[in-house]
Amino acid sequence: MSQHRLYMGAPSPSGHFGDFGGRFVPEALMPACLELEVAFVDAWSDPEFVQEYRSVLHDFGGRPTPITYLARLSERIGVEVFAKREDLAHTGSHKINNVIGQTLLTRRMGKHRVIAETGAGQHGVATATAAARLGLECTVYMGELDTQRQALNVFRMELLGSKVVPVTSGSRTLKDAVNEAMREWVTCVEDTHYCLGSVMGPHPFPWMVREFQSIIGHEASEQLSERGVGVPDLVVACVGGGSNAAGVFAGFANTSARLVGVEAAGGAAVSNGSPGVLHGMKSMLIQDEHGQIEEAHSISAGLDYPGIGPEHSYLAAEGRAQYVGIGDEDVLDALQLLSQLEGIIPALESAHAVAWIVQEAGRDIPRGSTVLLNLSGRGDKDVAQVREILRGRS
Amino acid sequence: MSQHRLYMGAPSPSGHFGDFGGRFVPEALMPACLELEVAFVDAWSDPEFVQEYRSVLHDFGGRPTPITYLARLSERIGVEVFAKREDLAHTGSHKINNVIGQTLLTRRMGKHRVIAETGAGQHGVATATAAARLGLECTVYMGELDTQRQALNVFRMELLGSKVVPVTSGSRTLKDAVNEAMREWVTCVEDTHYCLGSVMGPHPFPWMVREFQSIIGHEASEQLSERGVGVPDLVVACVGGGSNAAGVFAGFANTSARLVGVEAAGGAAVSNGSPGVLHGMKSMLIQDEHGQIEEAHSISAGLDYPGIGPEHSYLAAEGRAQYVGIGDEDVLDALQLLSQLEGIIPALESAHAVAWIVQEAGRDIPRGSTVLLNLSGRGDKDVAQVREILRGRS
Amino acid sequence: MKSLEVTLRDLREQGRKALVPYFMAGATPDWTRHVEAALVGGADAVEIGIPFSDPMMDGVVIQEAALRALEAGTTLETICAQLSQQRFSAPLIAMTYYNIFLHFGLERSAGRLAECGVQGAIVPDLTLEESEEWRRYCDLHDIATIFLVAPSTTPERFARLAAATQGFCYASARMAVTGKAQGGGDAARVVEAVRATSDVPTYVGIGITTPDQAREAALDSDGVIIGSALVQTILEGASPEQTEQFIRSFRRAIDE
Amino acid sequence: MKSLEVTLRDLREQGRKALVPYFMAGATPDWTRHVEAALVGGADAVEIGIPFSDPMMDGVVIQEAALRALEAGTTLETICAQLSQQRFSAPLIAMTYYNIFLHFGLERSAGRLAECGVQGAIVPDLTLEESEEWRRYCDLHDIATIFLVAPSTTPERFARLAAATQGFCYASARMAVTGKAQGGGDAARVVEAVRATSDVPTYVGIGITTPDQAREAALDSDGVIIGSALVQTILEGASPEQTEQFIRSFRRAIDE
Ligand SMILES: Cc1ncc(COP(=O)(O)O)c(C=O)c1O
Ligand SMILES: Cc1ncc(COP(=O)(O)O)c(C=O)c1O
Repeated sequence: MSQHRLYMGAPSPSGHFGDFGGRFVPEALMPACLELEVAFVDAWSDPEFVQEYRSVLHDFGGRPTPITYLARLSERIGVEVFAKREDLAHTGSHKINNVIGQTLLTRRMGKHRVIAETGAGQHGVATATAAARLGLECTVYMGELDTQRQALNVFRMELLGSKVVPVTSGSRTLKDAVNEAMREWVTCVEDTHYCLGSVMGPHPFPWMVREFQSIIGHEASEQLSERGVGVPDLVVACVGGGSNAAGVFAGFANTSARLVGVEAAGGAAVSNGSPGVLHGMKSMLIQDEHGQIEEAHSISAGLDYPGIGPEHSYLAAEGRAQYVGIGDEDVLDALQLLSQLEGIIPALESAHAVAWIVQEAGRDIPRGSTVLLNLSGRGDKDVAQVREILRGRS
Repeated sequence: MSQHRLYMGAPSPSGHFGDFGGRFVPEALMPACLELEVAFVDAWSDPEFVQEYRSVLHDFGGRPTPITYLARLSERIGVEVFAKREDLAHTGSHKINNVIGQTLLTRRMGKHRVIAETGAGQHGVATATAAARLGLECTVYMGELDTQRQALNVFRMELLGSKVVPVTSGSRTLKDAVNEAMREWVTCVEDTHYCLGSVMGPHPFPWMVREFQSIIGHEASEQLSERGVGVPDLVVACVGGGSNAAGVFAGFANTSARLVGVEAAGGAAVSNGSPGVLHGMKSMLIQDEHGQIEEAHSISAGLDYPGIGPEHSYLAAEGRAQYVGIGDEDVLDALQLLSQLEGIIPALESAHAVAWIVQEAGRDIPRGSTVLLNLSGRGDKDVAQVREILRGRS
Repeated sequence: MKSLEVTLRDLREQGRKALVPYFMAGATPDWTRHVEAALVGGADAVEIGIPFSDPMMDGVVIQEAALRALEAGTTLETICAQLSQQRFSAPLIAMTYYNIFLHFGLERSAGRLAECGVQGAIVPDLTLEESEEWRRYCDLHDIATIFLVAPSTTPERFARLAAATQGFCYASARMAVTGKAQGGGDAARVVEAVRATSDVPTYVGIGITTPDQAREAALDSDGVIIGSALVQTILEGASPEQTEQFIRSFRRAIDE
Repeated sequence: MKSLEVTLRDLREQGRKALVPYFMAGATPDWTRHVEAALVGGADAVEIGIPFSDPMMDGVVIQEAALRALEAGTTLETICAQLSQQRFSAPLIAMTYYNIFLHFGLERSAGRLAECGVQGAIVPDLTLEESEEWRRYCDLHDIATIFLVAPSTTPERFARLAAATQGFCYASARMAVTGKAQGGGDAARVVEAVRATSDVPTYVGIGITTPDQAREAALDSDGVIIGSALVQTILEGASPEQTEQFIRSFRRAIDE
């Protein structure tokens, strides 16, 4: 594949990736976004900050995460699959990479408090974790429905010293938790940083979160080289907001690797959505004919988001990355398959990527290809839910 | 501290550590124990095997696990605490080190099946995981009471392709699961390896499991050196059967470091027990005046064991290591403290070690000492239980 | 200069403080009657909220109103259709989130709004930086694009926003989303900051709940915007007559 | 040579196959009457199980019997006290796990057992390698230490175990813990392996459930041990008379 354009560099000064991105926030938040942009640019070019970010992720976060060759799965499907093991990072997913970056930045900006939104609780737990470590105050907004469905994660955050606020507006899920966190941010932006959980929101969040997550792709690229695998034929990751995908893609955006983002079929913003503005960004969204945002539906709470990060919308528009949807049934099968063949119970989110690889091996993925699978998280959080579903069947 | 004796080498040819250890098994199992000993000695001196063991733990198990300096805890208690992060190992605890070793050995011995006992399910899940990876059949024996208390772990093992057999004899907990696994092993020893979960049982298990776990201590020793900390003043680990403690102690047994094993007060085999024979070994046991084994009682299922590995009994008798007991209340406090100060929710087992350090800082542990804490596992498995307990109070 | 601004500047020159109530279109079936009642009661212009599923700048009251409107099938088109059926005696200002216009088509939105008598638009999530295209179409259809400033706005932004806003400058009294609140917030300081750089009429909004608050806000500014406090009475079942009374009580307060 | 072995070799010389039933001491209050009844029914020696909390070599039946005995307060001492109150017409053999003796004291255990007429001891979890001290005390008190061999035993171990065992060699018929089973298992092969290296009497046990199985096992060996099948009838409420009948049915089968 010949390429003339370089991908996944900085967005335009106004935070655009092609037609997408930008800043669509109340004026009250603009100064904070601008301050954050300046602070991030400054920190990210400060070797001391970068070094601290790296060493916290190393000493505390468990990085580098390994690459595991999935021998039995590969044999079964005729494609060589290597898994980047974000499930082994502290708190059980890639979310820690981002929150370590943002909490360090919070301290650097002289703020002593963070707020965050969370769906199932992964990003909330990660934020609460990073905040505890630095002694920052932390409040997490979580849809009321989700606080009930994920009561244990609420307790985890509380154990970590955070306050969890149930959000009762709208659909009482992730989308509304973001709205509520934004609303709250307006009231406390002076001393509080909004620690957004994915490559979404207003500039500089999509870029900043991608940069903090790009450690996944850079590590993976180096690790695959060391193993003599070199550049894989495909890089596959699940996509909710798109942070783990952006993180791993960042290591391969300017190589010959095909990039594939796997969305939940019930929340496939790229495949089934249209351009729109939500949560501070312009991107592909699931919305009705009048521009009202629709609720996403997925077995995995982490993909239950009607949008996608703006850079993904751009990569899709450019044809540099491809986005596909996978349904709940295939996800359950993939979760079981990976567990039984490899001894890794993936998060339901990550199982979407597995499912697509299994489905397309020998079809869209030629036999013998090498595939880098970003295993974004572990399934421990999901086993109770999966158990109920599988029980309901038998 | 001057020392003349070398600790934590191989046991005597008959498997004794001083007065402890040995082999107390039905004759039907003796050939298997002998075969295992030969196989282990052979494998462990084969660089290829050792290399495979290491690389599986690296690529699949997430090793090396980091050392985290617990800055806020250290400041709070006036003692420098470094945590060895076994909670970041695959499946959430040090148990993976042992099962990777034993399953590789199983394959090398030409056996195609493993059985294991489990209490709360940690070792069971780890064994099921390692077995899945190698395509070994796996059956896990688990006290019926525990299968009810830890239904999710039962499901995890099943997801991983293992069979879980509820044990209805005796107290229907861990002790009985070991008995049952031993009984079952008698019937299938030909093609089945018994993958014991701690440094207990008949020779060569205590030695072999310690060797497979000693990677913890060797890594930690090297990591502390690299950081310029050198040999810590104390090495502290919780003790159920004693495998994580043995693993970390192994890196420091012949240094000046004080070694402290923290037992659950309700199952403190060294402090409250007496020598006896159980589960194939001679060691310190909790037993009544007639030699009937008593049930241990602890908030943490993983320490709910009435015995301790024989090498620990020996180290205690020699005065090389010290064993202390910590009660449930202090454990709960320590779990909350570490969560809030450091963003690490420890396993209830590991929280015993934290609790002892917090309790003795400035007392038995002089101010300013450096302490290596072996954080044997993560607390995710325990949050539901802790939540119930804390709720019951408020 | 847009028609709206001409009207509002006239108002100021007449020494009249502007009273601008907010209504969520479609929240009740008789919403247009409430608009009329407000005009009878003394409103100088009216904000017409177009419901959006994710109103990031709104508190619970307006969220609830939007939800009811959406459940009743309200869309930009149904609103425009209703507005077209009558002429109002004061300027209408549309208020909604950017996605609504983007989805309807920016040019088409501006045109359709103008057709039914709307003279201004407030899009709280459309930043100055992202607004160029929208403003172009608004210009074509004589729709004033009204920007907000907030207590957190920096001096440099105050200048740019005050220069860009048309009709009036919307001064947020406090760091908060729409909703009921107490006291005057930072209104005086925010208005002063605008005035330091521009002579555009400057109205205070966000959290003005009582006539007393309105009186105080009007002292320092050119007008006040009443949102949640009014919408709440309507959600609670107020009749158009009660709305008229409500507005009248604010009118009296600011005219004192 | 220990008294027990003298007796059992005599038996063999008389051409009589030994019948050795197992009882869990204390499992029922009248357990000694069952022992007597078995002797009347034709038993040549009796194994007296001493309950242990963690009977690793026992299946569900004997586990249950041990549990009942322990719940009734049975200890090594209560058993010895009861045994001391009478003399039995055939040798008694204690069977339990090593921890019981270790805890009571090895020397004291051997002495106490001998005092109440016990002539042998089977300790299934005491391997030959670990048995030296125990054997020393047994020697002092004329207690035969009986070892088991199993289908998995290697030729080299067969030789050593057969040489070390006293009284008889306990040949496990199958790879299993105590319990009921079907068929003859590997008994013939195991007995042959012992005989290839020693002329010690060799009895077959583990899983002998029916008189037919006993007959078959006795054909190849010098005697049979009946455990779980018998214990189960007692747990189910069998009277001493029924135990006598039970033993008699096995006696008849092996005497055929
Ligand atoms: C394990 C895991 N993977 C993926 C996601 C989706 O987020 P993103 O697309 O930002 O990686 C989540 C979100 O919670 C998650 O927990
Ligand atoms: C996290 C953790 N720590 C410690 C233990 C105790 O085992 P050991 O003493 O063998 O390390 C367990 C056992 O399940 C465990 O899960």
